[in-house]
Amino acid sequence: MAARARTILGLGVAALAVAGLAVFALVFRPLAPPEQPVPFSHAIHAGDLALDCRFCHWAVETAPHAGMPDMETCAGCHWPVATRPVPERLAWVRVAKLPDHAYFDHSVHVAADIACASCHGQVAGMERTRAPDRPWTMLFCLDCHRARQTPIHGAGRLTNCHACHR
Amino acid sequence: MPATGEAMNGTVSRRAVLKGLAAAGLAGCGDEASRLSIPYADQPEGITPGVPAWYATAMEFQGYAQPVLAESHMGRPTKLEGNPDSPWARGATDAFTQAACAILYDPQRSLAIRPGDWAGFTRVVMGVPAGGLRILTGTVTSPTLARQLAALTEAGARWHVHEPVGRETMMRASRLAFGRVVDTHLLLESCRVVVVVDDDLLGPGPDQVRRVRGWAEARRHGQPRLMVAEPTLSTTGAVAQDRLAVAGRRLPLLVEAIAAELGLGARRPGLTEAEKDWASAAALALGVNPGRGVLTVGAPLPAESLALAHAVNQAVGNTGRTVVHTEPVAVVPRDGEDSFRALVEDMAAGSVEAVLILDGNPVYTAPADLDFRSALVRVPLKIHAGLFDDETAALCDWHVPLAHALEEWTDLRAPDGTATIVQPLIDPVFGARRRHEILAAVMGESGAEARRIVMDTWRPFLGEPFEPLWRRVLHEGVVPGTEAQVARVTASARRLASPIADADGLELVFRPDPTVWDGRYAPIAWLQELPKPLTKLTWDAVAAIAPMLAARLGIADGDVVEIAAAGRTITAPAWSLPGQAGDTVTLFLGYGRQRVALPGAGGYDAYRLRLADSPWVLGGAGLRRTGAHVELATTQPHRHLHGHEELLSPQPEPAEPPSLYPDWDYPRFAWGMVIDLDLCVGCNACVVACQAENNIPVVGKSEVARGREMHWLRVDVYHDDDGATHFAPIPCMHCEKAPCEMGCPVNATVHGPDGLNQMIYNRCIGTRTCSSYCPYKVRRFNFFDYAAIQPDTHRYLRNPDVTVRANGVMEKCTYCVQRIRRAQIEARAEERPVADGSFTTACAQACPSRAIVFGDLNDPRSRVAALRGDPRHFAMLAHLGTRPRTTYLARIRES
Amino acid sequence: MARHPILPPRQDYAMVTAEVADVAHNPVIRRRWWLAMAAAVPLVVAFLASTGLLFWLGTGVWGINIPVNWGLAIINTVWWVGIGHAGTLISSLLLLMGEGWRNSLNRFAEAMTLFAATMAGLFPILHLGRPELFYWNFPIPSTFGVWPQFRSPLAWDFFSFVSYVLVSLAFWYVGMIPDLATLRDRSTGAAKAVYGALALGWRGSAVHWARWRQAYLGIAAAAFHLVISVHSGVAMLFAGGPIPGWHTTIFPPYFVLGAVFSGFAVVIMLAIGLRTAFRLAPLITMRHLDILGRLLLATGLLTLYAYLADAFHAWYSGDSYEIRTLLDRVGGEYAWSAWTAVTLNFGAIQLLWWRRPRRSQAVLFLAGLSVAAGMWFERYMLVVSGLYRDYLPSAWHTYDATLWEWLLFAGTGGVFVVLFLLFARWLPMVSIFEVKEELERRG
Amino acid sequence: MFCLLAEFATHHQLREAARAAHRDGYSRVDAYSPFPVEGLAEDLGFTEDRVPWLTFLGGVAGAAATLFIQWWANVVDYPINVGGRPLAAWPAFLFPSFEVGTLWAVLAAAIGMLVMNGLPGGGHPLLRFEAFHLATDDKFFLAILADDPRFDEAATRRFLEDLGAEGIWEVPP
Repeated sequence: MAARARTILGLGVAALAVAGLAVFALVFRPLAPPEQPVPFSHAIHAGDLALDCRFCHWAVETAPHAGMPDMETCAGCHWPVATRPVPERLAWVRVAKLPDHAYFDHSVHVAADIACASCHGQVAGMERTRAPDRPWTMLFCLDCHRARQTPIHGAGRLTNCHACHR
Repeated sequence: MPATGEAMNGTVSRRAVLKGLAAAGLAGCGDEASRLSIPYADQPEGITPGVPAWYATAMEFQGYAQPVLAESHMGRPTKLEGNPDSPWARGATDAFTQAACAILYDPQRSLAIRPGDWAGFTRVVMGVPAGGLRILTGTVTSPTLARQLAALTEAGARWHVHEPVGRETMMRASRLAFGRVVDTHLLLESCRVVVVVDDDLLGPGPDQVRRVRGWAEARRHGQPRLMVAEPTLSTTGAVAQDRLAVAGRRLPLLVEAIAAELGLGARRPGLTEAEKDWASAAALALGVNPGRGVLTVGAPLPAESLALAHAVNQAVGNTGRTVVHTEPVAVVPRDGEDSFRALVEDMAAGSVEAVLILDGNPVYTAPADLDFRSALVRVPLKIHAGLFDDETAALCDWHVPLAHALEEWTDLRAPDGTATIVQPLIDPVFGARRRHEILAAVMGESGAEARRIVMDTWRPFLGEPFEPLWRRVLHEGVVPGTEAQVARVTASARRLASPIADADGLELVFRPDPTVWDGRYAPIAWLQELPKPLTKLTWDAVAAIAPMLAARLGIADGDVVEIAAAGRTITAPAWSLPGQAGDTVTLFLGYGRQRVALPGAGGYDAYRLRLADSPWVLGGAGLRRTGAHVELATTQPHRHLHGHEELLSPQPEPAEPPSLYPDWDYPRFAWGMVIDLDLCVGCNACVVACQAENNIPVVGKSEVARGREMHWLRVDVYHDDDGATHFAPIPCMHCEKAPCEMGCPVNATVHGPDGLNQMIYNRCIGTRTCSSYCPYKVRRFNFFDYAAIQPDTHRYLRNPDVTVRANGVMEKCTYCVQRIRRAQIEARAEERPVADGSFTTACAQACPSRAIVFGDLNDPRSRVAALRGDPRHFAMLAHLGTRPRTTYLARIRES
Repeated sequence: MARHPILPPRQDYAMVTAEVADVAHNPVIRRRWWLAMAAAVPLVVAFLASTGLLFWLGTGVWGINIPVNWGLAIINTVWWVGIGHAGTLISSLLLLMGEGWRNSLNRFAEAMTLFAATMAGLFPILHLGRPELFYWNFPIPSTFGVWPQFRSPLAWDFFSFVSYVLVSLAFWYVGMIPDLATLRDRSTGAAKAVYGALALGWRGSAVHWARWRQAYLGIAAAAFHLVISVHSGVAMLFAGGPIPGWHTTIFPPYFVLGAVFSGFAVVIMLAIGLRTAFRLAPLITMRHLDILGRLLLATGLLTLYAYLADAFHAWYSGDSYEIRTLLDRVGGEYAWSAWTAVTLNFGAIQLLWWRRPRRSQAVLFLAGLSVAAGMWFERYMLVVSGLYRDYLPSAWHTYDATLWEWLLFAGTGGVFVVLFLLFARWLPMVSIFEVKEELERRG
Repeated sequence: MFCLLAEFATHHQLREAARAAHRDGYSRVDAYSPFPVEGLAEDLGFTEDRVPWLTFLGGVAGAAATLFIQWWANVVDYPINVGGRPLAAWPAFLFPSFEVGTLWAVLAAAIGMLVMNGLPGGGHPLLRFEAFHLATDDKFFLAILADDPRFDEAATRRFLEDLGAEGIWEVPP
């Protein structure tokens, strides 16, 4: 009978382990690049043409948000497109997302000489834009915030909660 | 069952449904919003994602400008701040102005013109012969509106004015004293003595910001004496050093006594000892301070008394120094004080073919004895234009949704006359119409554009080159050279007020409500839940009676009483208010609305007892208990200090116990706040500013009654044993040795390197230990999903830089950390230090008396650091060793 | 003096075994069991309903507010965990002191402890604004890299509650293994399989017994320390904040005494219930009740001393807020809770100075009931009157529990009873082998 | 055969028998009783005190581990200013350490005892043996295992009879 008990116990543990793995896989699955309204390639623009990120993401040095290029910016180069009527609504599917309770300001990070790629990954190589390989967990942010001498808060590590949460 | 948020008529089930809906809605839209990123087709100038744009404009209060800078996030107005360039506002605002954005997005605003469309409306109004047209407005200071009205009058139409809290008495008094209408401005800042007879100088009103600032400046530089005689406790009475509670009918006698004492051959009336003492003290004070004092008499008194006061001020040499008369800022209608009565009589006589009621609700606010309602229905064509489809709109043939000031193109003048061009931050949200376009349509110029109409007004004034000058006045929000011209007038022979007979029975005293005013703000949940300065009541109006009277009649707070006067009766919840004159009952206007009222709001309709001839005082009233009782929601059930005077004053050394622990050092910044209790007049501007800045939800009457209001900043009011009243704004103290932080098991509230007591909503699991441990009880808890029961439209009102708190988390004042961060980031970008005063918290920014000072204690030159050295400086409950960063300057108590 | 023997004469091992093990098979007892069950199940439904609504809408369904943001939930937690303490105390302390008479009481006392501690552990989780996140109290690595704040009494209580429940479980189970073996060897079929699995193959080997004894004494020693520390921790939850009426060093001993006091009260009630309902009079004798009565009186007097000492501290501190709270407790809005506590706690037990009342089941039961209720009111007084008026008069606000709080409280009572009935039905509610040991010791 | 099983009426007889068997040099002997009999194990030569030590060590380990985790988490890994107090709050850290130490001590004692006793040990030959079931009720048994070097079926049986066993059985494996 004790033998039976042990079998039941074993099965239970096994089931738990499987469930755990499933959850883990769901949380940390590598995000596939989503379908975009226009087959835009960072590989061509940022890679081959070596455009500066700021050429399109114009607000990144001055604003919390990096800013998305308006269609006039696209038309500036794609002149044949410009002759055609420009769609009045172009809805990109975001790949870079932070939870609402985390306040990230691009300008100050750029000012602190943090390369775009250090968070966004090698976008210049992406045919289809996808989320960075490392998920943006709090630990991801802490990697730098623990290390860096911070220009804003002076002494030491920028690990105080109000740095990002309000 | 817990009923929550009647603001959104919630019972639990109702709440739950709402919650469900909201959840669904938010999820759907929220997802959409965060899933997609939609750039502009053509990026407009001056819009940077995540960086608010600021525009200079003005809000409107009783026709007067309240100049502001409006913050706009991606085209959404979210917050207003006083315009620092306006000589009248100097950067401050009152509570109503802080609530303006909430009005803009109010879900009850009328959505559509009815019964037809705009074209149909223009066709109808063009058919009206100008001769038969009457236009009814509130007070008008707008030059453009005046221009249009003049044109219409030219064409034969007649313009009338109705303002429930009107200036008729002042105008009448001005005619008596000077033979014509002038405005009277009090330069409180240069006063040594201010004698007030029933005039709530520092209370809510179109000129509150300037007067409170003046008073505060006077207090800073000296100890001006404020002497008040009034029937019911007002803000002014609360901060007075020498206050006499006396019935309204006795007040004219006091004025005469003062005049007599100062040698103006008035009769010496029979006064009681107390009255005599007060009057002679006042007269003496005025006499020994020639040119440095003010005698001001309020609208409730007869015009003769006001005129007498003009004479007194002139006699003691105040006129021209502390009392300045100017040409009227508000345009005076043809019939002057009797403008409204004239209209009603003509309507009743059937001689009016069409009436256009532009932004007003006379059906609700007209004095009962005029019977406006039945007069109105006799008018063949009735047109109403207003923000809400209200009682008046219901009786009119046409209703046109009116644009909110944030949607308007117009111009307004502040009480000192300086004009502001009102520019829209947003197109009319609910298909509303701008007032100048409506009038233009009446004049047959449909399709005229408000912006053009306003520009046409100013072209001659600004001159050439017009465009750059126009841009400049728009950008600065003030038109230079528009302040009211000083009027050289002298008070002529005086006629004394005919004494009011001592009618037996009680005396009714009418007052505008401190948070919903004359009722125009009754639909606004923010202002309904804003605690009234002296009672801390929310969602309700009471009939205030003297504690002794309450004791004599055995009336408890909340007992419903029946009040009868002049053959009409109303029932109202009673409330005993310290400082109320013995045989008077104070009734507050603004409640008992029939339409667009909020479900939670209680109160009664005081207009039903109001008479046209004596709108402020009414004798011979009766009062009796009905036996009924209603629950009143006050945020401060205990308004007595219970002998704890030490809470509001410095403690004998050593105030603070020694600490076992080494001190933390705050290397870069050490944010702190000092609040001067001597300057606070409890006006609530800070409370609403905080609510607007920090996405603070409204929870509804029953939740407030349960002690669950969410305001991060509260203004405590206390009465002490010697009858004095004290105000004390209480934000989070940001203690350096914070007990709350010790209680949290998950590091959800901790200390920052700049000394902020941080609250991390997304880490909070809701043990509420922090609040249990907080000696100041400044923390607020989301007992329900309050964010989800806010009106859907209020989502546009939210400050994107502040987290919307979830169900079950604690929240509290953060010293507006989002502003601190922005200032630090901007300073970093421009590689300069964060200068003192370059930014401040929402509460400090709004405060008209500048009683709240915020800054960096590490900066020895900062104002806050300087104030910490003041001998009046103290920390509340210092003996607990919490080391608060928010500290106080004690009130100065004379004698 | 003529004492009743702890156990009546002419008992032999087999009879003992039968008396305990065969309870389940007696038809009369079964009927009583089902009646008790029928009474308790509706309360379980109430528990589920009130918990469901709480999770759906939020803590707002309770009457709590600012300042009184702790209400019945915390009161009940302190009350339940207090009750739990007597069980452990009887089992451990008396075992260590070699008090043989405990052997008839310890088993169900431990069960009571276990279930009471479980109920106590439920409330702190239910009362959270976001109960699903309670595990953040535990130092587990996470993607946000933040740890618990170990200075907080709540963190302490989290550890102590977890330890306490697990230790009580271990103590109870280890002590029960030999009896489970007995049941295994007397039963057949499925029951035999289950008892067999639970008995872990126990066969009463001398060496096993020897090691078992070493372990059992070790566990007892540890458990005894928990009795002291756990409720001290609970006391810290209040003493940790700078709140008048809370912030005092006497709280830990004060709480521990009160806890044991209330615990003995419930043990008495259960003992009387068992010996009458389940016919265990031969094993749980009048002598047991007599001893329990004395203990109740003694712990009661100690608690009374704590009350007086607390009041004295408040007065002696000279702190105006402390004194105001003290006066408010005896004369203020919630004075009723204070006076009810004093009356119920120290009124009935005065009868226990005399032997005759101590020998009357009715008197003892009512005394126990009175104390159990009294101690609940004491906690009400401590929590509510501490919070509703602390420092700034502007923040004062009263508190009234809502229907849902009362239902939840009653509900946990129901869950407790159901658990206890299941235990009484399926497990040996008196320690068979320890009674035999006692018999043997007395020859 | 697994063992020879002898039943005795009282624990006094059992102790006699156990001592005798031990004296006789039987090493694979075990005695069974329905309740712990003082000194019975010692009669069989039981002298160990591993369980108490295990309990003690478990407690120390638990306390130490908890103390370390608290210190490391609040001082090393994520130092945060809480209430203006020092990062290392030893008095506070002691409380959880004590609680968890106690828990580990108890678990060590319980689990250690079971493991050393070879429990859970289902399917033991004696448990399958009907007559033995009284061992948990009111009878006392002595078992001499077949794999005992001095085991000799006839001799051992005689030996047990001499000890006054009320019954003797051959227990099959």
